[in-house]
Amino acid sequence: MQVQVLLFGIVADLIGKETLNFAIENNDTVKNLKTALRTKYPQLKNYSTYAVAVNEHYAQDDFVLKDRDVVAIIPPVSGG
Amino acid sequence: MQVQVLLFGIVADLIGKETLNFAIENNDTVKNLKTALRTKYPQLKNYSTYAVAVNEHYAQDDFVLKDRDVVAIIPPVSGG
Amino acid sequence: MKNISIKLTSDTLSLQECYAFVEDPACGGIDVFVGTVRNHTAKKTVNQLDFSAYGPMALKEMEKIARQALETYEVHKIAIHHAEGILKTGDIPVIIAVSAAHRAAAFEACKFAIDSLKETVPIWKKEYFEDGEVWVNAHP
Amino acid sequence: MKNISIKLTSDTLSLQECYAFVEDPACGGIDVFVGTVRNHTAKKTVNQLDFSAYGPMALKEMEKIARQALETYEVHKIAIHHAEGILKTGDIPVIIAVSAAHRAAAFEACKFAIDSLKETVPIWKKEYFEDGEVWVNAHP
Repeated sequence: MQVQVLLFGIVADLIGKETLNFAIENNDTVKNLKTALRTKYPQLKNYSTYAVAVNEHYAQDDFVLKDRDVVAIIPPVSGG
Repeated sequence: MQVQVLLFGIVADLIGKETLNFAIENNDTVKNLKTALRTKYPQLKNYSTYAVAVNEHYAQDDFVLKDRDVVAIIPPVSGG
Repeated sequence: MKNISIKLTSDTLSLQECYAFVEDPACGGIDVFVGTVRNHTAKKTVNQLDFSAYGPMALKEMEKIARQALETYEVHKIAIHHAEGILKTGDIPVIIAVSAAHRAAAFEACKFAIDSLKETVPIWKKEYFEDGEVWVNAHP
Repeated sequence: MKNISIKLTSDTLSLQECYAFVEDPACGGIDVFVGTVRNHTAKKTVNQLDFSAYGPMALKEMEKIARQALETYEVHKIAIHHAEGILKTGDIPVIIAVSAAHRAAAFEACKFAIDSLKETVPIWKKEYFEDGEVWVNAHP
């Protein structure tokens, strides 16, 4: 399975990209994905305060991902 | 001594005038003036919820009037 | 006072004018309250309102409220504009605009100003219905 | 939804447009919050801000806030407009306008909407100083 990962704000800067394609296992959760991202991009290790949205809705750590989900990494927002 | 009395809103309607010249005694207070007004204009008898301003500042019942003071009868305001 | 704009006028009030007055490079938020004439009150249809004021005192009281807002809250500038005369549905009797570095103060000061205005500023409105007219608040 | 106006745009936001959208014959009060770009933050001079958004989700979250405001408070209409791209001092990143029969609800709903927007809507700003740039809130 594969998900698309969208990066914003400081996380996009840290990783140097705005989108990634990321392979996941069946029944992988948001939490698994976060761990995998931290492993692949060590520059995220000191940065764990981001939220995650799946298909444009906020999702908790236990949310189970499906193939082709669009996962957005949402650093603390600062609109307004 | 004499004061000018300005009438607004419902009080102007009840009395049928917008200004009055009113004779007062030395050391008359706002309270004395209110009593005198009620005596002269019985239509005010059931209407006692107004505030009073002297020379464009709110004044309490014990405020002592001077000759030529401008006294405004201020029914409950409804601006805004 | 250059941080305060007070107006009592029979001209149409301008949202843009109030906004432009309070806008300031140091401010991060502006709260604007606009009073508008409703087409009904309680159960009756309102055709128009007539606002009358004790002009000189109304201006003093509005200025007093503005000064108090600047003293009490962390705000930069405040505009309090009020209309006189006949207004119809959708017309604007009052605009209050407040600028501040941070939004909480702008909200609080704006609310304080309109609440105070409705308590102390000597302005009265008469509501005209199909079948008559009444001074608002006259018998509270 | 005809009681809700949501916008995320790189055009200049319009106070008059937001006001006109929420204005309604049944409303007696309109509260408008306008965010403005300050010329400084903490101790530094800000030259410009760059707002970026996760557009489709930002629109959904703004709409969610608007619906929640209409459900929670006695308000008629709400507009939430946000700007994208480079803004300079005095420019307007956000306008929120709310109309209601009574003013207290308008104030509360407007405050709720801007507070919520700053918590949940995926929009980020980068501040540019003389000597560098920083993502605001990035390390809360």
